[in-house]
Amino acid sequence: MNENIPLLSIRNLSTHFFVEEGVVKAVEDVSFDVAEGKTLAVVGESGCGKSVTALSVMGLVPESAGRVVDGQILFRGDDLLKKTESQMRRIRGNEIAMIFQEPMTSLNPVFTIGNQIVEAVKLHQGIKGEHAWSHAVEMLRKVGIADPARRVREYPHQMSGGMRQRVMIAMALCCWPSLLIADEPTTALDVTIQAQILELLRELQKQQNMSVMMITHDLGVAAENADDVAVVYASNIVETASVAAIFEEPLHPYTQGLLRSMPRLGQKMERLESIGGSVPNPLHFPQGCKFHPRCPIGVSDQRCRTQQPQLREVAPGRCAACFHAKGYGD
Amino acid sequence: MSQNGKNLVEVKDLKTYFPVRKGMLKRTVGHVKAVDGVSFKIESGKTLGLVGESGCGKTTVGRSMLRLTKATSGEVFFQGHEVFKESRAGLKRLRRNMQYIFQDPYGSLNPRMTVGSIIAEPLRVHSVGSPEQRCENVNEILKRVGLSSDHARSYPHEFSGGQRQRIAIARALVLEPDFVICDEPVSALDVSIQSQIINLLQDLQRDMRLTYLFIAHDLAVIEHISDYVAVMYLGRIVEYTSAKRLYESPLHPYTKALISAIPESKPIKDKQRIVLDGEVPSPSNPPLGCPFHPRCPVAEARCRHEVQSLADVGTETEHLVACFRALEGEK
Amino acid sequence: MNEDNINSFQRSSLWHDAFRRLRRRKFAMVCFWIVAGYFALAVFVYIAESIDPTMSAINWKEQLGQGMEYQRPSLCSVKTIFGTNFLGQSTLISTLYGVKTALAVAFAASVISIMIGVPLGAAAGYFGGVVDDIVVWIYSTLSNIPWIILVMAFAVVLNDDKIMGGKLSGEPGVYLAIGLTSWVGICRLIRGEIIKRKESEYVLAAKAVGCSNSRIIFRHLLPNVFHIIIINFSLRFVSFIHMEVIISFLGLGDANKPSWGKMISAASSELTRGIWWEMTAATMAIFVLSLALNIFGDALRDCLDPKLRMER
Amino acid sequence: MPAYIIRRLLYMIPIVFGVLLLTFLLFNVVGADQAVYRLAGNNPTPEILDDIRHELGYDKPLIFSIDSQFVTHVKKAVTFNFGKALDKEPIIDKLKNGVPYSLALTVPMFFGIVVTSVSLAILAAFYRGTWFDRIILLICVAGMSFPYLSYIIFGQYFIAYKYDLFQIYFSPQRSIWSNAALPILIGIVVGIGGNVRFYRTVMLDEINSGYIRTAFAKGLSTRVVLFKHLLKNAMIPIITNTVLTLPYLCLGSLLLESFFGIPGIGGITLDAIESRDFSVISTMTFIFSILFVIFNLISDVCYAFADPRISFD
Amino acid sequence: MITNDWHRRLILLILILPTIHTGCRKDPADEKGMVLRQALLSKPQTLDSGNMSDVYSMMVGGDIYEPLYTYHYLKRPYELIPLSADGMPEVSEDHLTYTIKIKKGILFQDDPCFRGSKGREVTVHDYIFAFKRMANIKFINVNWSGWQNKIVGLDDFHEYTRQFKDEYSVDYSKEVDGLLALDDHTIQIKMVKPYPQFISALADICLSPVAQEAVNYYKDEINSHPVGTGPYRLNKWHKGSYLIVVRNNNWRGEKYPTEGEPGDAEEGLLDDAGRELPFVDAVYWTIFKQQQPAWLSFQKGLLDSKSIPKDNFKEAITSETGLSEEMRERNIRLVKFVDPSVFWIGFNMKDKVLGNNLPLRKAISLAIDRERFIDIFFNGHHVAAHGFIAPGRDSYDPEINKCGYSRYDPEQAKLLIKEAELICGDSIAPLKLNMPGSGTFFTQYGQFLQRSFEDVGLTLKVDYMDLPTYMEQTAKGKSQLFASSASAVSPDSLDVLGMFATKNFAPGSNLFFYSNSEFDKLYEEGEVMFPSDQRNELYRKMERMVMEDYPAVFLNHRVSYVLYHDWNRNVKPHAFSFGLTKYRKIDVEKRNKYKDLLRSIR
Repeated sequence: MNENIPLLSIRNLSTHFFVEEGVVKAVEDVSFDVAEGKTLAVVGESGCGKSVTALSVMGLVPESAGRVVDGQILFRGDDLLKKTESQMRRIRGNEIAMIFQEPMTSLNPVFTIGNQIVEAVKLHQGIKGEHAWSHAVEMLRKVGIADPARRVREYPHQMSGGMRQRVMIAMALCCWPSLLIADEPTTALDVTIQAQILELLRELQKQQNMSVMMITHDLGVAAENADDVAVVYASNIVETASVAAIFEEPLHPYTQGLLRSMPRLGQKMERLESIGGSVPNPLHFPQGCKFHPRCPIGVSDQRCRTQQPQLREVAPGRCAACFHAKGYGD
Repeated sequence: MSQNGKNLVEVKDLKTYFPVRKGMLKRTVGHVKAVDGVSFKIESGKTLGLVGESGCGKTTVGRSMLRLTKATSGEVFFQGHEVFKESRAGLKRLRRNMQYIFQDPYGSLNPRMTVGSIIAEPLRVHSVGSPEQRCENVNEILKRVGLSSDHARSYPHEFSGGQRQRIAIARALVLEPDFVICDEPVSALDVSIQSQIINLLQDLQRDMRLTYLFIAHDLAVIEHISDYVAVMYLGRIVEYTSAKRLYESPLHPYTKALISAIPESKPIKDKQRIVLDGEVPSPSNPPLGCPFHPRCPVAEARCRHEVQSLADVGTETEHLVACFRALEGEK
Repeated sequence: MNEDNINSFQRSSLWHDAFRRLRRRKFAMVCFWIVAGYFALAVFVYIAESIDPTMSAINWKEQLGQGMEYQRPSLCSVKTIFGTNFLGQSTLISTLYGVKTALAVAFAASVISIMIGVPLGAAAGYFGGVVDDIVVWIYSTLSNIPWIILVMAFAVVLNDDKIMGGKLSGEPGVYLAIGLTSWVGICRLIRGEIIKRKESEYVLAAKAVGCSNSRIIFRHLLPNVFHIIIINFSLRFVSFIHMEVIISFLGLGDANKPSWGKMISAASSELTRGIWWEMTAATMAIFVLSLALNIFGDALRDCLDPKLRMER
Repeated sequence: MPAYIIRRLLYMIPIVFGVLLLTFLLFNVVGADQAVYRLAGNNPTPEILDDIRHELGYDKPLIFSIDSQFVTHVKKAVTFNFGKALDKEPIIDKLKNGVPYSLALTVPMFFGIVVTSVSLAILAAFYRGTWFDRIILLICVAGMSFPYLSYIIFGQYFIAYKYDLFQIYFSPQRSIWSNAALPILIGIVVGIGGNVRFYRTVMLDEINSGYIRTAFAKGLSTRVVLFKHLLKNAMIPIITNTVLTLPYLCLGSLLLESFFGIPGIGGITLDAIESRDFSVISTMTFIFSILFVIFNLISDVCYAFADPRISFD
Repeated sequence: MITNDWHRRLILLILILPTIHTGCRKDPADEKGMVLRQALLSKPQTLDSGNMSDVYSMMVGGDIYEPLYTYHYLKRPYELIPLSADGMPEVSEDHLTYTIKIKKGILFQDDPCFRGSKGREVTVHDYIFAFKRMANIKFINVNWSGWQNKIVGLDDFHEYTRQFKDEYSVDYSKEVDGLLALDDHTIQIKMVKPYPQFISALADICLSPVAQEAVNYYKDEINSHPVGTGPYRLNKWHKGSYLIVVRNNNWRGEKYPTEGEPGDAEEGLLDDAGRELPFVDAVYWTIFKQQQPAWLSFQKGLLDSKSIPKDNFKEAITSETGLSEEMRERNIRLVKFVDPSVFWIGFNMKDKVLGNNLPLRKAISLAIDRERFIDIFFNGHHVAAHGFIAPGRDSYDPEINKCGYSRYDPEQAKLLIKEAELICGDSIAPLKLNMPGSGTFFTQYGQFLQRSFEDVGLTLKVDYMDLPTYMEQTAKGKSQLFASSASAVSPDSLDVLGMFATKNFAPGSNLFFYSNSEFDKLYEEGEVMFPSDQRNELYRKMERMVMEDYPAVFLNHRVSYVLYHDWNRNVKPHAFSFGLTKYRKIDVEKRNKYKDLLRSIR
């Protein structure tokens, strides 16, 4: 494997949804890389298009409503968008696995968890019968489920939320994927459970040497788990950088605002800083820089109001999409 | 707890159980002890933060206090009135001064009513003022929460989550109450909006001399807004102290774990964190002894069958904890 | 701005949204106008009949004996556009009268079933306990009896002069029978919806504000299930029309009023002789109306509440 | 499980009681005297009428007595000894004779409706948004809108008489299947419209759910996802809906049996309604409601097989 | 998502599914053996001879049971002949004692209720049992009302049965004085008073011999297990659907009549004279609840004959020529016969408006155009009624039209209404008519009447109700006007005259509550008179007497029609008699060719 080629490379991806009221540009001109063995955190607020990006990679954008209109998704150099359905099926769950936010609804309630894991094992690994089941038990043990031989015969509703997310992880990892897409894996969980799951993910990533694309809205989660961070605002990537850099010196005003508005433990202040206004409706994005109405600089800058800044490398290893970012030029 | 007479609200040994029915005749075979003996006081003008994981009973405490959920036993005093013993009319009177802000800004606003009539509803129910006056009140409170009076004609679904929460706050405050229970008012909001609402709540508290019971699962938010914090676990308060002290020197192992579990907002490698094993037990079948003992990293033999009630560790600031080891360690 | 102003804005904008979406569906709007046309016809027949039962141009009785033979459909005169039956009565006019009968019965029955079902369902759902038990008992009892038998039984009983002094025979009997037996569906639906919503935060918010139970039911809960009632009404309407046809076919309806069921009953054996137009006219009248209602009702459902599943 | 069934059976008691009370009020109180006139023959004297009233127990108190008419009514139902019809045949015999024919008509109809409509619904849900889906939907809505009676009358006239494809009327020489083919077909055609529409909605609800996404994310093929993951989850609404199909079957058996001369209990019921034989109507109502209750019970038990989340506690 | 071929297979399956059934068709018309296929338009209520009263039961029961007497199949006017009796009865001077011999060697059909399942010989005790059973109070019997106070001691027996628990515990050994078995084959019946209609009453199926063994064996199920002596026995009966009767091998045998009415020979009705009966081996009776399938089946040749119900009169018959072209093409034959009956609009004489207002009643009669009514509804084939004794009855009065107000004269009706209003003191309130049905015929009939009433300035409200409700209301005297009809069961007219006797007030047959003491006196007289010109005169006098008072408007007498396929031989309808199947014959070959005929027409 060529070291220079990232495992997953997304180039100018655009995914649109066509609804009665118009076109929802859920993902617009998004590019980023996920390096081999590394974790990329895609951070953004709800509705900014981070989950749709993940679904686009998997080829699971609901056909009836939306489709990828432009761009490339290069996985080990091959464009996933050009693959046939059956080729994609061989990749899904095998090379690229995914876990979802709601472990409650993401597991099929009417099959035992064993059944659901074995299904994927049989499909991709060609392991049959008893072996597949023992593999499933092994996976469950690996994700820290006590008494897996018994649990494998249970149904999802017999488990707690944390357990279910562990099962989801076991299911995703049972075929040794090289890329794991984790779509808000801990949002629905309590902090103590979240800590457990994140710990588990870190451990397994190390063990299996896989890449992780972690989608989250929680900067804290990103800070603790990611190597690189991509910040998404209103369907666009506004900033990418290594995790250390982004927390050290955020370049985009949105990232800055986000970091500053978070109440921090042990640092009580009189007042929180906040970003004014609210997230724009994806049907009616503002002209120019989409952040400009909420931006302390952009709101009065003519260029921000009319022109959309492109994501551009501003320093080695980091990009930003803001005219006023340090090193953006112009 | 401080014994001065400024306590606006006092909760004594509140218990709220939900029956579990099973079997042929749907007999009650047990109880989900959602709230199992909770006591606290809130001084006038202060904020008590109530923090805990989902299912620990913090919301039930809030709802029981307002009699939105029927409590099994206990007493709640509000401005000297015993809430649970009030008549229907008395309760209605009390409710003028006790308001509730709900978690879900999408679910708590009636989608079929205009914002104006949603906010005017409390005024109308309590027959405050003439229609014109009410209208003025509505406009005024709208401005106060950062909306314009034009918004009164719109419907909730035209607003974003943050704006809706502002409407909900306006509804709670239009009667100018003394006490507001904020039930996770920001947890359903986007990160960039949360701080707006928190700031708003703080401003209003200052301007209108409000007393808050602030319920949340996010310790950082709680720390920011509260004067005192009570940590709940499985229907009980396990630790109670001032916000400052709680973060500086948490005593209960659960509190420690909770604080440690919060992701840092800075990438710190190799942070030593306490990761708790297992999950919160079911409140219908809580473990014997200290409810936290199955997950407690420092549990001893006695924790398995004895329970330490909430006791003051005897420091300068009031600091109560329900743990043998913590108490002994401090003394 | 005063409170009246606020009140005047209480027509939900959800409705406006729904109607805007509805208006965009051309096919549904065509269906809406068809249904509206039927209603207009029914009203026209009603007015024409009540102004002057003898002189009105479409008096049904007046037809009798003007011709004594079948007349095939022809364009010679308005009366024979759809042909005539063997007494020379115009099929067109019988069909028009059938519109009135069917719509009157279906409408009255719908109103009755809603008047019974909605309050009972709301009370059962909201108060729970004994009230709920009793309401559930009543409707499970009713729903465990096949509606066709129940409707017939009610029609028979209401026609019986011992009970109602003969006052409810005929048309009131039919719509009472349908209404009294079919409130179960809407009651169950409303009960479920109320149970679902009574724990919702906006109801809790109303409680926290100090609203009384009746205020919560009428001001906060019912407006939120109103669209369900409307959807249910539109879908139920079709089945009531079909029920009316079957009831009058079986001779349990009001024999004094012409109806589609009676037309079908009269025309069924005439098919053998190639007298197809009476049967076809009645069938098509029912078909077009129910098709339009079905499509319109579906569109209404999609627009008002896309998530609502059909309740039959 | 047995405890659950017993509890459900106990739960039946108030409903059955309600049915009995209702049928009693509807039929015994109102309709009794007509029966007397029917039995008295052509030119009865008032004494004969009184004799008959006495013999039939219509002179007893209505409800509030140990041997009141209501008690007799309940006793009859509980012992399954329903007494005699106006034609003096024991009603239980009528039932025994009719049930096989009714079953021969309704059971294939039932399965026909369920199988056809579920398959069509899956197809429509799979092709959602395409012309195929729209045509299926349109046909279903059109099919629902066509009056039941016209289906029967046109069907009998064109299919059986004109084109000679099926039998016009029941004939004892032929097998019941040959006799019942056309009515079954009509019943299915009438029944599938609403069902397809309903199942399609159910399928669409499920097709957008999380576990379907998970299944696709695992790399499963569409067929496995639809027929394994989707169908088993859709079973619950399907089971619920089959209970709702029952009244349609009941109506179907009434009209179809009457038009095609199939000697089932539907035809008997319609006969009884026409001749105002209230004891038969009330028995049939009772039997039908017992069937409904049992069917509900069966469907509840089926839920448990379809959905492991449902426990019998 | 990729397409697979599984769904194509599914579509194919769905398309194939409905065609599976069509493969197995077999036409019963192809079968061998002579099978007659008849239609019944309603289900027979019972096949228990003792409780039979409806036409449909008797149509089937007539083939299974044999009463003592019956009518000659071909001869007109109707003539009573012995059936199971051996000759006509010996009647005593005072007309009170009848001695009847029965044929020897009549056997019941084989049935499990008999010892060895072999039908035993019929004795007079079986006839006596039939009488006693009818009188049994516990066996609620529709025919009892007609036999009250007729036979010596039978009413006592009726009272005697009151003490028993149920029908089957009644001890039949108690003797009835009026029913004496002189020996096993001779019975002596004593009447309370002369009963001229007795012999024709003995032709009623309800007095066929009944085997007590059968009653005790089948108990409640006797309805569906008829044990008779007739030419056929029940093979299978599915209630509400079909009946099959097959040849009874125990039947004593009989021959086809050798003489008939003039013209019968030309019609081919005497072709089989003297041949051994019965011809057909089995009869399939199919019960049709809806008209359409019955017609379709007849047209298709699946039924051999079919009567035309009043609802669908126009279907087969065009106005003047009789049979329609289409029917003739198919070799369908029509036979019409006078069926002594009368349709009327009755007045409730107890009603305040109508009761003492003769001009109003007359005016209503004048307001109705009978000819037009018959034209519209019966294509002019019925006969307008001027009185109530129908043509075809002994005492029919051809001159009755001269008396009364049966012509159509709206002008005079209006004058009479003015007169009526004087009596009333006010304008006439809207009148209410009870109609015994809500089918197409009834509604159109009702509309016709409404129209006629309107023309003379009266308002009529028609209440269409089901027959049982109608009967109850009328019997309780609750109706104001009511539409009704009566058919004869014998040529004697006493039954229709009885409708006006005070002692027959409803719930008896006098639904009009008509009361006239003079008429009552004559009726008492007539009741005991035997057929004679003198009696006919008396009857006619009574009829005119009633017509003076107008308790009813008589509209028309029915002429009945039967359609039959030309392969169905020996079809001659009969107004009173049942059990005619044994005379019928089928040309099986011709029937089998009908399909080809249909094809050629198409």
